[in-house]
Formats: sequence, C-alpha cells, structure tokens
Amino acid sequence: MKNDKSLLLNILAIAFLAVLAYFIYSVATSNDIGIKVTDNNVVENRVAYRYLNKNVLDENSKYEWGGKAEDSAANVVTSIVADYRLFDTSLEVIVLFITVMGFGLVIPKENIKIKESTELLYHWTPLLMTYMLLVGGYMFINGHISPGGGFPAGAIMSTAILVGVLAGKQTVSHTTLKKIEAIAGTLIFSIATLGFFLKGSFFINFLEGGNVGDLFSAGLIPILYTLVAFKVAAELSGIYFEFYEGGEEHDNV
Amino acid sequence: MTMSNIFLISSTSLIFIGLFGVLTRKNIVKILLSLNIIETGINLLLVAFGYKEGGKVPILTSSDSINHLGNMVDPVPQALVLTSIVIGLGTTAFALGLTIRYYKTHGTLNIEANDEEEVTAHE
Amino acid sequence: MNSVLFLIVIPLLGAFLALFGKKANRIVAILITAFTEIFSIMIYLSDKLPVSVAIGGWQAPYGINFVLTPLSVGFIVLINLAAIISLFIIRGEKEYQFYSTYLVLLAAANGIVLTGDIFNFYIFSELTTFAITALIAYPRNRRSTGAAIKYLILASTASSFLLIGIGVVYKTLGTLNIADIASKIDLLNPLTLELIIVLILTGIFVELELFPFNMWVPKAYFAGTASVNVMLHGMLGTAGAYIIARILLTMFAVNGSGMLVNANIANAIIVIAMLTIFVSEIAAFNEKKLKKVLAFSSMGQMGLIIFGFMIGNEQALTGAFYMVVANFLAKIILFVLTGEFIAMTGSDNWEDMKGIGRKHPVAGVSFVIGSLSLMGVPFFAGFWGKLAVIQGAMSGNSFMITGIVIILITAVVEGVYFLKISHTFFLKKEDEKEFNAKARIHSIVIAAALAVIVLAIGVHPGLIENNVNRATNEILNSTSNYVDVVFPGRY
Amino acid sequence: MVVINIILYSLFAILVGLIFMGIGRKVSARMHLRYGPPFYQSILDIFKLMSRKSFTHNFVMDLGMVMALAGLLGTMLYVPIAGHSAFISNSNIIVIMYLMAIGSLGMAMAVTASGNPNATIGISRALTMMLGYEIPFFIIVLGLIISNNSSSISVIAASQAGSIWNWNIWHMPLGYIAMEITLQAMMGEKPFDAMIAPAEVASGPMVELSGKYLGLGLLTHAVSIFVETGLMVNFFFGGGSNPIDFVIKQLGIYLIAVIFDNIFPRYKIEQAVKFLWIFPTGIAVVQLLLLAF
Amino acid sequence: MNIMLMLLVVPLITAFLTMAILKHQKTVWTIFLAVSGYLSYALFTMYGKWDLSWSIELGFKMFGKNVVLSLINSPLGWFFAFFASLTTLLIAMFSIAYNDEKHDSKTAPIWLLLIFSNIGIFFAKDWLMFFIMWEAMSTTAYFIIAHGKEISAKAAKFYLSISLIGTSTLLLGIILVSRLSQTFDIGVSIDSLVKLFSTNYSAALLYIGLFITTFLIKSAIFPFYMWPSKAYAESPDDFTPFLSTVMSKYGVYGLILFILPILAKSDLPMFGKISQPAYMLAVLGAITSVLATILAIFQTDMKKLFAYSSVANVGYIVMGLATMSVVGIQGALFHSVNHMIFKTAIFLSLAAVIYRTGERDMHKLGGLVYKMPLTFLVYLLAIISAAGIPPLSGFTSKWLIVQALMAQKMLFVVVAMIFASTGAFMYLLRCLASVFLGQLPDKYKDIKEAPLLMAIPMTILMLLTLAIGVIPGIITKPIDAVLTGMGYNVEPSSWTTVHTALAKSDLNLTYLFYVFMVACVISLIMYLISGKQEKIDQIDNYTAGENPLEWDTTPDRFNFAYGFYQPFKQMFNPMLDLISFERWMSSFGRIVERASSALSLLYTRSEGAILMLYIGIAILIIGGMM
Repeated sequence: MKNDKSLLLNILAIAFLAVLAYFIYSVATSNDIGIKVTDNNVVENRVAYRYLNKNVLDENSKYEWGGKAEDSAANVVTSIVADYRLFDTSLEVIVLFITVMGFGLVIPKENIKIKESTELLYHWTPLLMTYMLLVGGYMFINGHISPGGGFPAGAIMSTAILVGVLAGKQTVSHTTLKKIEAIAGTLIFSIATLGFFLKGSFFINFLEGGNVGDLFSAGLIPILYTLVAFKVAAELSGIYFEFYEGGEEHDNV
Repeated sequence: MTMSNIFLISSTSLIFIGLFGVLTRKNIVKILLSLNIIETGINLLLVAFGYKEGGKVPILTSSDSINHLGNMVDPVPQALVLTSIVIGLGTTAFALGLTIRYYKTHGTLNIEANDEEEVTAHE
Repeated sequence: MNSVLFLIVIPLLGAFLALFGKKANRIVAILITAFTEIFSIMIYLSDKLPVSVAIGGWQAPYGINFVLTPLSVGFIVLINLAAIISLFIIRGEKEYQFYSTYLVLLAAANGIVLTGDIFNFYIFSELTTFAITALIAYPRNRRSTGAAIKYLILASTASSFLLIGIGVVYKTLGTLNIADIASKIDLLNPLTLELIIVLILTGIFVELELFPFNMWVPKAYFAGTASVNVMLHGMLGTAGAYIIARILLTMFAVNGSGMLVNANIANAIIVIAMLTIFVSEIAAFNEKKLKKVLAFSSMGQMGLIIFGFMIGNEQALTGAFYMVVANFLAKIILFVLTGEFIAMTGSDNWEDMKGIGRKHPVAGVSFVIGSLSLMGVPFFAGFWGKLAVIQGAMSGNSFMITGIVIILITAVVEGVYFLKISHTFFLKKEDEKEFNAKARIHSIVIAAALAVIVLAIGVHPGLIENNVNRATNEILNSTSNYVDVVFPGRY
Repeated sequence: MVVINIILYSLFAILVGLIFMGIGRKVSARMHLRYGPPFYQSILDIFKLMSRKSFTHNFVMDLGMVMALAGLLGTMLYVPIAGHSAFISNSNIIVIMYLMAIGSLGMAMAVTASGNPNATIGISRALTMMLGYEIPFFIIVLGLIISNNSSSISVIAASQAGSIWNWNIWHMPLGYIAMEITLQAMMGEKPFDAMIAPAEVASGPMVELSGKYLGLGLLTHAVSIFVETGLMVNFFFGGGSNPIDFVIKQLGIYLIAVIFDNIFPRYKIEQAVKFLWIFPTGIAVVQLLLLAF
Repeated sequence: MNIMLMLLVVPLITAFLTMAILKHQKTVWTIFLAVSGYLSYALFTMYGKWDLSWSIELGFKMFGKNVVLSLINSPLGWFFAFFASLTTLLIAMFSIAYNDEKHDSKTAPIWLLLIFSNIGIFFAKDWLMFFIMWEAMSTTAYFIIAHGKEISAKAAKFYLSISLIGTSTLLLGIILVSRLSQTFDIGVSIDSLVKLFSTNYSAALLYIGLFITTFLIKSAIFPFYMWPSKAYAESPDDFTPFLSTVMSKYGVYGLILFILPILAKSDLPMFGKISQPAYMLAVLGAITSVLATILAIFQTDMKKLFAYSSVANVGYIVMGLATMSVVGIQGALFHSVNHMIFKTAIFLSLAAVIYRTGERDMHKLGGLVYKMPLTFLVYLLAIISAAGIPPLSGFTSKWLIVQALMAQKMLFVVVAMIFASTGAFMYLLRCLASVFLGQLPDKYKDIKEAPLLMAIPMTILMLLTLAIGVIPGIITKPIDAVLTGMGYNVEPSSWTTVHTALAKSDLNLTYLFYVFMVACVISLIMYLISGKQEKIDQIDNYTAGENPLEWDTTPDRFNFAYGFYQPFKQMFNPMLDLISFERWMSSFGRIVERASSALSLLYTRSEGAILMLYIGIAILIIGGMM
C-alpha cells in the first residue's frame, strides 16, 4: 500500500478534488445573472408547492383538514412517494428485487452451519419477533399519516425474520419468501395495471380516498405500502437465507 | 453561518472523502465503504437542497399546518432521498455479494492489476 | 396512449413470474419480447405520435410522464429488436435469474427511452446498471466476476454524480421534468448550468462507452456471452445514443435548436468523442480476442455517433442517426456470429477461427458485410452515415476538421483489422479436426437476414429516410416537437 | 526499288564495317609494333566462318543471331548517309536508339540460350554497360534535338551544311567530348569492354558461338560500327556532302576509338558505369544546360 | 433496359449467381467468361454513342437535394472500359483452364463484383458514384488478393492499408470539392476548382492534392510505389494480370478525368513550358519509373519483378499525361492500352509457367523454352513490346511520350524516361534468360506446353501487340475521340503514321515494319546460305566433350539468375537502404501495433478505471471553464 504508486494516486486524487473544489467554489461565487445553485429558491417556485397544496389536478382547488383532497395522505412525503411519483417507487421495488436476486446469483453457495443459539435468545425470540412485526405493521399501515412507510416497515420485519433465523427457529422457508416476494411484486403491478382498465391510466390511485388525516384515507397508498413492506421484508430476509442455505453449486470457475 | 450552509459543506465534504477513497483504496470493501460515504453525502446534500431555515416537517397534523404550508421544508428531495437510499442499499448488497464471489475466484480483495482473462472461452 | 406502460409493466410482471417458471422461462421471455416489439411497432406506425402520457393521472411536470415521439418510439423498436435477437441466440439452459434479470433490463431500457422525467431516468439507468452487472456476472467465473464488480463500482460512482446533478437541477429550477427543464434552462446562471451539465454527463458517459469513462467496456463484453453482448450493444448502446439526443440535444439545447447550450462543453465533448474514436480503434488494431475487438469497435462507433450529434447541423444529425441504425444492425450481426464462432472453435482468439467461412459461407459473408458496414464502405448502411457526418462536420470549425482527419485515419486502421479478421475465416483450417460444436442455423439466419437489411439500406438509403428525417427534425425543433408535446400551449 | 535499295545499302554498310574492322586491326597491330593482318582480313574471316560447320543448342540461338543482325541492319537503314537514305524517312533518333536494342536483345537471347555461364555473365555486363552509356548518349542527343527542335537526324545533319564552321563540334564541344567517351562504351572498346573481357569471361557472349553464328555476330558488330560512327558523323561532323566524305569521317572517328582502345586498361563493370554516369554524363548535362538556357 | 444499367447489373447478378454455385468451378469460370464476353460486346456497340446515360435518385439528402447516382458513356471512360473488358475477356479464357483442382482460387464471384465496380468507375458521372465504385473496387480487390491464403493475406494487408488511406483522402477531397460546387457532378466540380485556383491558390492545390494522392496510391506512383511488389506477387496468378493492367489504370483514369482539365484550364505559375503542378506530377512519374526499374532489376521473384515493371510503366504514363500536350496524352492513353496488352501477355505466360512448374523464383527455373516454346514466344514478343522495341506496339506509345516530353523541354524527366526504359532491358532479359533460356532442371523434364485454353488467349495477345505495333491506327482512332471529348482539337490520325509536335519527326510504323522485315530477310538469307549446323546438347559444349555419366557423376544444372546483376546491385545498395519506403511503412505499422498493445493493456488491467473517470470529469470541467 505504501509504495510510490499509491502516493501518486493520492496526489492525483487530491489534484482532482482540488479542481472539483475550485469549480464548485467558482460556481458558488459566480456573479453572472441567472439562477445560481446557492440561491435560496422559495418553495413556491417549485413543483413541491403544488404537492403541498394538493392542487395538481385543479390549480384553484383548496382542501381542509379532515376534508377531501385529490390525495388525502396527511404525510406529504408519502403522498409524493406513493402517489404523485408512485411509478418511481414501484421501480425502487424492482431495484431491490434485482439486486437481491443478483446477490443470490453471485453469492457462493456454501453450507454454513449456524451455531446453536443461546437459551435466552431461543426462548425470547417469539416475543421479540412479534414485537418487531407489530412495529413493522404499524409503520406500513400508518405510512400515509405519519413518518414511515413500506420500505422501513419491510426492513424492520425482515429483522424479525433474521432474529428467527439466528435463533434457529423454523419461521418461514426460503421458497415461501420467494413466493411472497413474487406475489407481492405481481400484485403491485397488477394493481397498477388495474388502474389502466378502471381509470385509463397506469399507477393511478383509483380508490376513493378518505379524508385528510384519517387512517382509512389516501386510497391505495396503505394497500401498496403493505405489499411493498411484504415484498421488501421477503427480499431482505432472502439475503440471510442465501448465506447458509446451500444449494446446487454449479460454478464454472 | 446558517444551518443550510453547514449541511451543504458537510455533505460536500462527505462526498469528497468518498471520492478520494474510491480512487485511492485498493481493497474492494474499502471502495464500497467509500461509495457508501458518497451516498450518505448525497442524501444529506439532497435534503439540504430542500432545507429551509426554521422549516417544519411536511406532514399535515392539523388545519393550522395547512394554512402555513410555506413553512414546511420541501418534501420532494425527501422523497428522492428515500429512493436513493434504497438504490444505495441495493448497490451495496449486490456489490458485497460480488465481492464474496470475487474473493473466491481471485483469492484476494485487492482490485489491483489482476488479469481475469486467462480463462478460456465458455460459450 | 396510456397503454404504452405495458411496455414496462408486462416485462416486469414477467420478471416476477420467471421465479416460478422452470423450463418455460425462455419461451415466456420470447413471447413477452415479441409482444413489446410488436406493440412498439404498432405505436410507431399509429398516427397518434407525438404524445405525452401522464402516469397515474398526474399531469407533467407534477407527475411522471412518458413522451412518445417518433424518435423515442423508433429507438424502442430497435431496442426490442435487439432484445428478441439476444434471446434467440442464448446457448444452453439458463437459470431463472437470467431471464428475470433480462426482463428487468428490457423494461428498464424501454423506460430510459420513454421517460420524460429526469429522476425516473436515473432510476431506470440504475436498473440497467444492476441488470447488466447481473448478466455479466452470470457465468460466475473469474473473468465475469472481475468484470462485473469493476463495472458496478464505476457505474455507481458515476451515477452518484448524476444524482447530485439531478439534485442541483431541482434546487435551482424546482422541477424534474425534462421538457420543463428544457424550457427553463435559459434562466440558469452559466456556471451553475455548467456544473449541472458536467454532473449529468459524467453519469451518462459511463453508459455511453466514451473514453476515458469506458474502462469497463472491453472486460464486460469479453466476460458476457453472445446474447449478453447483443443486449449490451443493442439495448444499452442504442439507448445510450437516444440519451445523447434527448439529454444533451433537447434538455440542454439552445432554444430547442439541437445545439448544446454551452459551446465550451460541446467542444469538450467533441474532444472526448475524438479521443474515443482514436483510442478505441488503435486499441482494437492489435487485439486478438474477437469479442474485445468488437467491444473496442463499439466504443469507436459510439464516439463517431456522438461526434455526429455534437456537430449540430442537420446533415450531421442525419448522418448520426443513419449511423445509429447501421451500427445497431451491423454490430448485432458480428456479435451473433462471434458467439457461434467461439462456440465452434472453443477459442476467443480470432486467429484460431480459420476455416469457418469455408464451412459456413453464409455466416462468413454476413460477417464480412457487417464489418464492411462498420468501416463505412459504400453499398452498406454505414457509408451514408459516415458520409453525412463528415459532410456535416465540414461546415464546422477547425476542431471539426481535426475530427474528420481522425475519423479518416482511424477508418484505415479499422478497415485493416476488420478485413484482416474477416479474411481469417476464409483461410484453410490447419488441422483436420472437426469443430467443437455445430453452428446453429437460426443464428446464421438471423445474421444473414440482418446482413440483407444492411445491404438494402446501403444500396437504397431512402428506405429509412423518412424515419431518420423525422428524428432529425425532432431534435432540430425540439421546442415544438418535444416541449410543446408535454406542455401544449406553453409556447 | 526500295527493296533493292535496302539490300544495296545493307551490303554497303556491312562492307564498310568489315573494312573498318580490318583497318582497326591493322592500326592496333602497328601500335603493338606488330605487322598485322591485311585490311580485308575481316571479309575473309566472314567467308571462312560462314562456310564452316557450326554447333547450335536450340532454335533460340538461330533466332537470336538472325534477329541481332536484322535489328542492326534495320537501324542502319534509318541512318542517313550523307543525306542519302534507302527510303524516304525522317530518320528519327529515338527510333534508331530503340532499333539498336533489337541487336542487343537478339544477341543476348542467343548466347544465354547456350547455357554457358561465361556467356550469361557477359550478357549481364553488356546490359549493365548499356544502361551506363545510354544516359550520357541520350543527354547529348537531347541537346541536339532541343537545339534543332526536331528528332530527325536528317534535320540535324542538314543544319550543319555549308561551311566546316557550321559543324556541331564547334557549337557544342562539350557534347562532342562526352560523345567521344560514350562512343567508346557503345562500341565496347576499352576501357569499357568488361562484357567481352577475354581474360575473365572468355570473350563473354561469344564463348559458345561457332561457325556461322560467330560470323553473324561479326557482321552484327560490323554494322554496329557503321551505325555508331555514322551517328557521330551526322551529329557532329556535318553529315558529309557525299558518301565518300561520310565514310572518311566515319573512319576517322573509328580510328580515334581504336587508338583509345589500345592505350587504356579495362574498367570493372561497376567502375565503368560509375565513370560513365559521372564524367560523360556530367559534361553532357553542362552542355544541355548551356543549350537549353 | 438501359444498356448502361445492363453493364452494371449483369456482372452483379452473375456474381451472386456464381456465389451460389461456387463448387462447380468450371461452370463458374465459364459464366465469368460469358459475362466478360457480353461486356466486351456491349461496350463495342456503345462506341460513338456518347449520349447514353443512366441515373437514379436516392432517398438521401445532401446539399439540400436528393442524391443522384448517374452514369454516362464518355469517350474517355469508354476507352478505358472497353480495353479493360477486352483484357478481362482474354484473362477469363485463361482462367477457365487455370482454375483446376490444384490452383482453384475461388475468386470468380468477387472478381465479377470487381468488374462491376470497374464499369462504374469508368462511366461515373458524379463523384458519389465514382467514390462508391472506387471503394467497392478497393475492398473487393483485397479479398481477391488475399484469396484465402495466409501468406497472401499478409501481402494484401499491406495493399489494404495503403488503399484505405487512398479512399480516405478521396472521400475528403470529394466532400470538399462538392461542398464548393454544391453538387456531386464531376464536370461542375472541375469548373468550380478552376475558379478556386484563381482566388485561393493554396486551398485549390490542397483540394486537388487530395485527389492526386488517391490516384497516385492506386497507380502506385512514388511515394507509394512499393505495394504492388507485395500485392501482385501474392495474388492469384490469373488475377495478377488484371491487377497489374486494369487496376493500375484507375489512377491514370482519375488523373485524366479530373486533374488534367483543371490544370489545363487554370491559370497557374509556370515552370518552363508547363505549369508547376503538372511538372511536379511529371517528376513524380519520373522518380517512380527510375526507382521501380532499379528495384525490378534486383528481384529474384518473377512476379515481383514484373510488379515493379508495371509500376515503372505507369510512371511513363503519368509522365506523358503531365506534358499536358496532345501528343503526351495520346502517348499516355496509347501506353495504357499497350501496357494492358503486353503486361497481360507477360503475366499470363508466367502464370502458365507457374501452372506447370509451381515455382515463382526465377533462379529455380530455366530452359523452359524446350518444353513450352509457345509460351516462350508469347513472352518474347511481349517483352519486346514492353522494352519499347519496334516494330511491336510498346514502341509507339513510348516514342510518343518521349517526343512529347522533348517537345515540352522537360529535359530531366525525359532522361529519367530513357533511363527507365533502358533499364527495362535489364530486368526483362533477366527473366527471359533465367526462366526460359539456360539449362532445364531435371525435375522439369516432363512438363508439357500450356493447355490449349491458355494458349489461345496468349496467342491472341501476341498477335494483338504485333498488329497494334504495325497499324497504330487501331488505337489512335479511338484516342482521337477521347481527345476530342476532352476538348482538344485534333487532326484525325492516320492508320499507319504517328505524329508529334516536333518538326519533321513523324513516324510511319507500317513502313518501319516493312523495313525491319526486309532486314530480317536479308539476315535470314545470310543465315541460310552459310554452312549447316549441328544440334548438340548444352552439356557437351562446356564439359569439353566429356560425358559426366562416364565419371559416375551427373551433370550439374546451372542457373545464373541468382545475383544476375550483382556488381550493379552493389552500386545501388546504399541508395536502396535509403529509399526503402517499405521499411517506413512497416515501422509505422509497428508503432501502431505497440500503441495498440499499450492501450489494450490499459483496458485489461483497468485498475485505473476510477482514475480515468476522474480525468474525464476534469476534461469536462476544464473544457467548460475555458
């Protein structure tokens, strides 16, 4: 590591970063006319303002707390993630799907035996798991009114399964996880397609939304979040199984 | 110095540290670590872009908050960051998987000057 | 036109279903690809273009939209064609991951071209990165693992720049819609604009195989199987050409005129394109691994195409589009045949491929036709593109003239190595041994059919004239042809 | 009529050439302090050789020797003798230069057909020598052509008519000197006789010739002497007012060549070519430049 | 159907047809013969019909107009096309016999494509057609030269690289010139270049320089004079004559078509009687002939020898063209045809030798006149013609060129011409002496004369060269049409006499033939009236009558061709080292290969991938800030 080449690389890296820093500095201090990156742009000039006002469809519409709106999720971030830009979110699911599948593809399959867990862990696991699953469930159900959502919920749920795995409990099998994953994924896109057949547009929030602030509001968002949560949970849990569930190894090495 | 500038400077520093690491480190795990630092930096940067002095969380809690929508920070960067986090997670997971495979096939984690091409055609 | 989303949704549904399909995966994949191909052709031929499709019912710039123009749908047709060919030439049984990944790649490649939202574009490009990495890594040997991880690290580093760029765009312009950005680009401070352009270009140049962003390319092509090569070239490469047309020449164009808004950066890109042409053709000259030769040549052609795009007059743009089509067809021929040849001889080295042309004259001749087209020899599709690009570059500054000289010099180098290789196939085989495997008839038929198309376009360039003119016109008047489509009545 | 003319001119040239050869032998002998054969000895030689039995290897030898003599005779017919010619022609110099080559070609063909190494070496030297002397020769000729704006020998000769002071030897003395040296090489006289060098390659081309082949070879040589000296006369000595005058001038030129032949040693072939390309060529170029500008 | 189109379509279609039935070699070559026969006939009927034309509009826009490809029957194009197809016809006949099981090169379909582009080049009316056909010609020729042999492929690579440089400069030139005139039409572009010469001399010089480079490369004029020695030598033996005679004329054709009219019409600085660019061209031609002659003298491979000889001959033609006078151009055109005829005869007779013996090195042959007398005769007459010896055809054209050069006072050029043509004796005789004359090696004791099908075309060529030599009107009459078509005022030429610009220097060739015949008769009579000859074996003579067999030894067979001109070569050795363009080329090739390996290594190791990425970003940043 401490050879000359490494030194050269360090110098080059610093040189490059110096160029970059100088560039950013000159951008920040530029006196030319036009919008600068350092300008404090008001939110009113951005698309976000319409999201906040929930008047994307009709510019003049107003909404009230507890009333109807074009998107009745109280969490504006959620309304963006799971409604206005739902398509992005669906693709995120695919990103996770493909990376986890790629992980499963490339990881060398070796039969690793998991150590016997301690008595304490073994016995407390069901409780722990239940608690975790509950927290996860709460998060995806309430994703549209409070911070949270499908992704963190799925991650929390997958930790529950990890705990189960570590404790040596027979929770779910790898195949079941695959099935959950596939079914959840299929459902997400089926719902998206259903929108096309019902309302003529894909990824449309076709359910009649409730009132802003209600639990049963925001139309499809809770349903989609549920599916996302299950799918993420299944995918992330799959990673643990990939490690030790040896399979048929057909390497070409 | 405003909060916003602190965010910007710290996030830029994180990105620079990551860029430095990606170039100078030879160990794949360290490179991935650097990549993650870059990602963190970017996420912070994106959020900082949407930051507003004294802004509130963009979650509606009452009719009062509806009347002061201008006080909220920009929700869009936060939505982008959510996506970005997931992508970062995916990258890291996949890359680590490949790293394990790399260690098996190459016997090292060094990315330096290795020649993969001695294997004959496989098609 | 909302049904265009089927181009994305159906492959993705197929990707999930592939987890359960055992042997039927290949058939399913072929059926899905055939569907997307036919569907895209139907859209292309329908008279509803151009149209903007709002996804989820949210109008642009608030929701994500797909923009269907003759240009984008034309590229979709090409991408799906490459996809279906790549499926046909798969050799041997593949696991479900392959098909699943492939279907994601198909959806992502379609999405990259169709999307009208820059962040959506980012996600799609990340998806292609992961899919390509998985496909390269698929053989899971030393070669492919090394190639895959290097590609992944490089692409991730580059895409973080893209993400920063998108962040800056949002921070300054407050929008993520390409058409919206294009119409507001004049409001930006010049240096901020340069920052944005540099950040976004860094992200996309890695996928575009441009020197010095392209260290991954030869390794990736070399590690991938023939079908993966076709995907890399035909899907990713073609989408890359579209990205240039859309991001550089529409989003960052001066008043929708097809000229990059910052002339200095345009010059820098031309330098990069020239470097790419020069470096890749020289590097290919002495290369013995056939796939690497083709990879280098792919890079060179990409440089040529971008050179054509950056010149910024109608003639050069026409040439660049001709070149896209010609390069697309010709290189697929070569990759398909290379796969067959490598399987037959069991060697990557073209010097070991003697006698193949004698055994399979049709394959040999098709290879020759493909390489002649890439060289830009008359009677083959590549000629018209090259002619028009050079002709277009003549009207440019001394910079462009240098580019012309480089193109002509490298054309010599390219000609020498391509014909040298082509001729090797017609040499007498030294030993009397049989080939390791038999060539598959359908691969040769595909190659021959594409060769006939290359020849037809070469003899009568008017065959695709209308399509190319539509595309050129769209780039040159992107305000009326793109921004107006998304925001009717804004201008 | 023309045919008879041609035959008569040919016989005349052969006769003159043979007598010149005889005189040359006589002069050489006198310079060697010998008595020497009579001046008509060459004619006797011809009759002797022609009447004897001879050996051949294949038809190429026959063809080649006949071709050689025919080529030289053809050349001779284009050289105007004191304004007289066997038939009406412009006696183009270039034609003469190329026609002379038939002789060389025929000879070369005949002797290489014999398969004798000495003959082959001789021919290789002869052709090399030819390349050596053609250059200065042509440069001199070029000077003449440029100054007369015609490539006709008749015109060149006619332009010198009248007084002796009209002769080109006075107008272009450098050209004459160069031509004199070149002529030595053209006639194969010392110091440029590497191709026949009897001591090295046993008379080179002639080694395998016997009887009538040698006879034909001698005839060819005789005609070539006539042609070469005739050219010289036409170029530099006014061409002669009548045939006698012409032949006397020829004899003078030939004797100069013979005298040089007797007083010089022999160059090696590459030395000869180098010499020819440096001295006569240089002189001729100077002459040409003087004429052209 | 339009006859111009037929000329293109027939070879094209038959090319694909023969590709399908490539296994039946005899049929394929017979079809090839039929096509060449048809082309010759069709071209023959086209003489005088100078209004024939054909054009097609392509759906491809340049300069705001749809591109048009067009052909026209011009006297100049016809002249070259007709004699080229005549040559092809004769070669085709030869090829039927030549391509048997052992010598099969399987090149007939590609050759047909070459003929297709050949027609296109000679009849092109616009630059695009010209370029398309030109490039098609270059690439197809590569495949014929390489013809599936490894060693040939190496030589062909050499041809290919230099030829591709030529097409690149041509493309650049065409685009520059047609931008100038806003159309691809050749005639218009001549006018616009003439205009450019009066306004911007150096730019115009650059423009025509690009074209001239291409033409010089294709005709192998200095400094590109060395590729033929490689390409000709390794190409199929029956293709070499085509390569040498027809394909070396493309450059000549280009010069006459495009460069000469420009130089003639423009107002250029003069050097003596002619313009400076023309003089430069003449000097290049002169250097070519001299160098090629010297190099030819030293070859041991007979095909290489005649490759250099071809180069030298094209040098003469260029010299003739560069005189810019009627006589010079007449001579150049005449010599083009002559070169086609005698060089085809030479290469065909050599091909017959190779067909029988399988040997290309001259010093391994010898004495073949005993076994192949007809081939010998053909070769003999062909080299007499090539050496420019009257009364055969080669003389007339050389004579015309020399006369034109002298009339234009191009003194040193004409000296070079004479040097080259005298040097020609040396190499021509070397091949004659060592292949046909001398001693027959024992292993060739049983070879036969060339087969009938080979003998017929060779004999026809032999008679042709004689006929043209005696009656030059056969060629000068069509040349009149060509010169008239180029805008020169020419008197109708006579059947027997050739005229020149110098005073009183006309030459009646028929008369010359008669005189030579009478001289022959005289010397024949002398030969016949003298004593009888006896035919003895060669060995008997120089073994002094001893029979080596009695001494239990076999007589050695000698061949003296190896190092035939050794002393002469020693003189030139220092110069040969200096002018070895081949060495420059190969060292350039090595540089490219090294650069290629280095770059390839960069990509193979790829540890600097991120570094290169950063460098790329830095290029963008710095480029943008500049």
